[in-house]
Amino acid sequence: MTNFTSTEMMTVAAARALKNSDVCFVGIGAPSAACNLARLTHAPDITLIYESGTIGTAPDVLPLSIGDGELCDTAVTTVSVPEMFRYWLQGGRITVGFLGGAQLDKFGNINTTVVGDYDNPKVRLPGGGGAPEIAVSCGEIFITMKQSLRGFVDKLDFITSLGHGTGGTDRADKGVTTKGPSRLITDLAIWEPDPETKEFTVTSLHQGATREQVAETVGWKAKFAAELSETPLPTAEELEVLRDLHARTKAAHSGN
Amino acid sequence: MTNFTSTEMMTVAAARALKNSDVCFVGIGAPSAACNLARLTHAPDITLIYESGTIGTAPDVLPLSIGDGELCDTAVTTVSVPEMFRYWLQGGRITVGFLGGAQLDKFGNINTTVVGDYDNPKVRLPGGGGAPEIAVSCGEIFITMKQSLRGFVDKLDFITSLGHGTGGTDRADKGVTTKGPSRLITDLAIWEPDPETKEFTVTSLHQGATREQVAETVGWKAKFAAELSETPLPTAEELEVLRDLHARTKAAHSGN
Amino acid sequence: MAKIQSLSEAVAENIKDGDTVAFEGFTHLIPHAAAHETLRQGRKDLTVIRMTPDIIYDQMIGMGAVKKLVFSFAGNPGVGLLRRMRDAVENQWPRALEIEEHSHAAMANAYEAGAAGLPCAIFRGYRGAELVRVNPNIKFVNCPFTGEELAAVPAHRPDVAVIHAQKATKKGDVLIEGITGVQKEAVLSAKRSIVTVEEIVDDFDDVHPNATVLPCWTVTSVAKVPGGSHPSYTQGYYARDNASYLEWDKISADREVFMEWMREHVMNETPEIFAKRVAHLKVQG
Amino acid sequence: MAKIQSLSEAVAENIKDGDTVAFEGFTHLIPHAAAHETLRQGRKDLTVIRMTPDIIYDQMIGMGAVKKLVFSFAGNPGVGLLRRMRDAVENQWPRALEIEEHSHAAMANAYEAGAAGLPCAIFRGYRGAELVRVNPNIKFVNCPFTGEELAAVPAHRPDVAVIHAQKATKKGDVLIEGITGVQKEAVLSAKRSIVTVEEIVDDFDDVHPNATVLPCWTVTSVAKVPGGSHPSYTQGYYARDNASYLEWDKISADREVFMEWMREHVMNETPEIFAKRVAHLKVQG
Repeated sequence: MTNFTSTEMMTVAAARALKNSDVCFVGIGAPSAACNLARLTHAPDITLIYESGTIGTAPDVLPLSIGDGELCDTAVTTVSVPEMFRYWLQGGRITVGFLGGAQLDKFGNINTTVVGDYDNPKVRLPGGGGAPEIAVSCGEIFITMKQSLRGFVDKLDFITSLGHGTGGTDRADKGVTTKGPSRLITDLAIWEPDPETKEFTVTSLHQGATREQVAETVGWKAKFAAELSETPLPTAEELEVLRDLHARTKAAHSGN
Repeated sequence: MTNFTSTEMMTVAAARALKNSDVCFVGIGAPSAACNLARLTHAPDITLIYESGTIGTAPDVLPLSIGDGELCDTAVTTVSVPEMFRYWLQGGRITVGFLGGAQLDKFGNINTTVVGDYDNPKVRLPGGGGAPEIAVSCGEIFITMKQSLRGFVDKLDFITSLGHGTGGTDRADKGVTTKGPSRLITDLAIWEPDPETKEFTVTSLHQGATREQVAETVGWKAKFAAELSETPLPTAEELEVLRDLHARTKAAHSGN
Repeated sequence: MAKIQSLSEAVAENIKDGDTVAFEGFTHLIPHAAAHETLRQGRKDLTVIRMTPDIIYDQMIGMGAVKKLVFSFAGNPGVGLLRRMRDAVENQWPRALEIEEHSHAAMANAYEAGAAGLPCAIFRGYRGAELVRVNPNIKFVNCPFTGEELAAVPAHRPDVAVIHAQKATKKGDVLIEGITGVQKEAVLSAKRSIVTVEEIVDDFDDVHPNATVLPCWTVTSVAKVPGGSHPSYTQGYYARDNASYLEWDKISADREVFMEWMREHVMNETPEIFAKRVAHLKVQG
Repeated sequence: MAKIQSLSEAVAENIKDGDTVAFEGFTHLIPHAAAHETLRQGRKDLTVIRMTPDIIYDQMIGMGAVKKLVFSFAGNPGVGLLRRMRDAVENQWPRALEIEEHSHAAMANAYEAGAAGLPCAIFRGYRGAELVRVNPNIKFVNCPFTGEELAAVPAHRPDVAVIHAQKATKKGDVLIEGITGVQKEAVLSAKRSIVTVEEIVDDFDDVHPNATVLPCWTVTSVAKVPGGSHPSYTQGYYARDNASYLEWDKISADREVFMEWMREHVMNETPEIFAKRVAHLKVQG
């Protein structure tokens, strides 16, 4: 087994959670790498959708933005942005949406809007973009984020997008019928919501990660499943495909 | 001056009412002939829109249906039908809409739904199609119909589309801000709404038509303007272009 | 993922008695072959939705397959009234027909809302129009910002949408070109869908990036039926058979003539006949 | 009917101090040249609308031209935050900036409603999202059929929409291909519009019938500015200049560096420079 980074482990674990029949709403960064890794390995027919309007894309390199030309060149079709949000996202056609953000709480609620007070922010973040409706319209949500006390907080400064709300049945009580965050994939572990409380619970540790590390890098008291798995290591093929993808991407984007 | 039919006079009079800058929502039959005659004579840049989604069409022959292939072949662009009704009609981009129907009243309200009672009709007509919203969304409405006691009635069996309602300010009172029927062009005369009462008033008689003929072929007491014009005769050019258009149309459609 | 199968299989698997079905097409691309197959398979008690019911719904109504019609303009395009539909509405022959009547704008918006996953469509419509009195599925809401009153109708959510298109790929992606009508919205608003196509090709690599394409995973069933929209037309393949529309006015005028014509040209035929019907109408490529 | 004129004339005639302007583009086709011309002409107190404000709004905000920003995602795509916008929001430099913040779905629906002539857009949105608390332009209505609560936002109706596109005809019809974003809706929702294009051609006879075309009578002004979207890209003409996006992160980090860069590359330049900027990024035809 070769060496690998925690980011690679996170990407591989996210990729494995995707099925060949999934229709994914892809964001830039880790989700894009995970979705394309899935497509290039076990899920060749997976449908990747970027919110710029490109449906069924198969880029040879990872896009730098959600509207890169290659996404359109390789798409089955490219639709307008109003149509994307109306017919495709709101229409309930997306099985998996990816989210991440500056702050995450234990119920999978996310903040990408401000650090501090909304009207007098310490840091003005980019804002929600597609997230508020991705969070409620996709069949389920995968969250990929690296663990840190700054990012994994007890209380969000601002709720940009809904996860499981205050937990329990709160999400359903708000009239939301989709599953919400069903998986949190970090650089250390895989978390899944407790069936009752909906609080994220560690179900699998990545190689080398300890309970202590996991607990020390979140701003709440981390819960662990009774039976804790060890995340299967990245295979040689997964690593090779992922690294080739990143190498092609780097070559293409520095080529200009 | 050559001879001409009353239908030709009606078509020519309707064509003349159109300006080069108009954007017309065209129906099949007389309106289609009038709009294309205008385009082939004094209004070469007029924009013709058919509700099938074809924008800026310039058919060489008159279409048999509002969705003939030639409308698409010669259009600036062809959009979906939801877009047609949302962005183009409701969006307020149409300056002139044409309507006609089985029954018309003196305020320009039209019935194309049923003769008799709605639930037990004597004659089930095709229904409104685009008319209910054409009637209120276009800048103004031109109505072309041949006069007859059966068609020009004192009271409609059913109000498919709004004209000036019960007259006066009724149309505006219903929250409609467009002008409504501004011209009724028949085989005998041109009628325009009275500025106050909005009742159609004869403003111009076609050659050979008498006040008596006009009055006898409508089911209400016809009003005439104080100063009654005589509709200018079709010019030789207008008749030639119109007849060529009909000849080309006949040849094309019997060609199969 | 779309199944590529025979029209007979597609109809058998997807259309059930009592279903709500939208056979859509706006003058162009009307799915005649699929409607005929549905009649041959004896489907009944259907609720049929269409903006512009024309010959195929006249045929389905005349054969007694339809319980309810949801529509906005029922005519034989360029010719006149629908005589079988009139007979059903005016004389309950061969059975009574429920109708739910809208305007085109309402129907187009209802498909759009269905495709968009909304429960209703909101638009500026029906002002001063009497359909409001006879159709309880027309309501009004107020804009929460301006107070303006806007019309609302329920979204269309048919069990099955049936359309005809130019091409599909071997995977089942579908391409619609020219006058596209409400067909994309009909398929996206429906639980299941059947698409008949003129031909099946390897890929759409040469197609415009913004062309109207339904990805294979949005379509249930694809069946190759060349000529399948006759006497309607398919842009790029064959022209409209105007004579057939004129002829329909005569055929549909009489119950006996109608029944005999249906037996001969529909009930005892197969989808293969459609290719022959368009042979003389082919468009020069 | 569209006027074909210079960019300088187009901006002078159409954009006034205090106007609400939407410079749209979704990664692709961002109208950089038109934004720079607007700054050169000294427009101020603008309300600017855009789903994805990026470098051009960072520049306009940093130069003090913007009073209010209506947006859903403010970032340097693929790079990071917008530093001039942050400076305005966090430190009121060079002036305070009002913000009206939405989600992408709300913004897209608001443009769609504006194009459709509606006062508001209705969609399934904002559930459990805190923007509802801070943005009074988010309200809720109930579906009159199901009772479901749906979000509502006012339609966008900008004074001016500004976009970049591939081509116009001599009459002023405009063709947009590839990732078309919300540009068609922005133009149709606006009172006036400016479109910069790569080239002006005789006609669109070879264009797909369902391509995204804005007829000349829906556009106020067309100006030919080759390279006018740099460092964004124009599909079929030139690629995205990724290095410029990375460079912006450094330029915008410091007020002095920013001001000096703007003087040299924007205020003292002309639209002709854009053709040179894309020379090394040309796509092989």
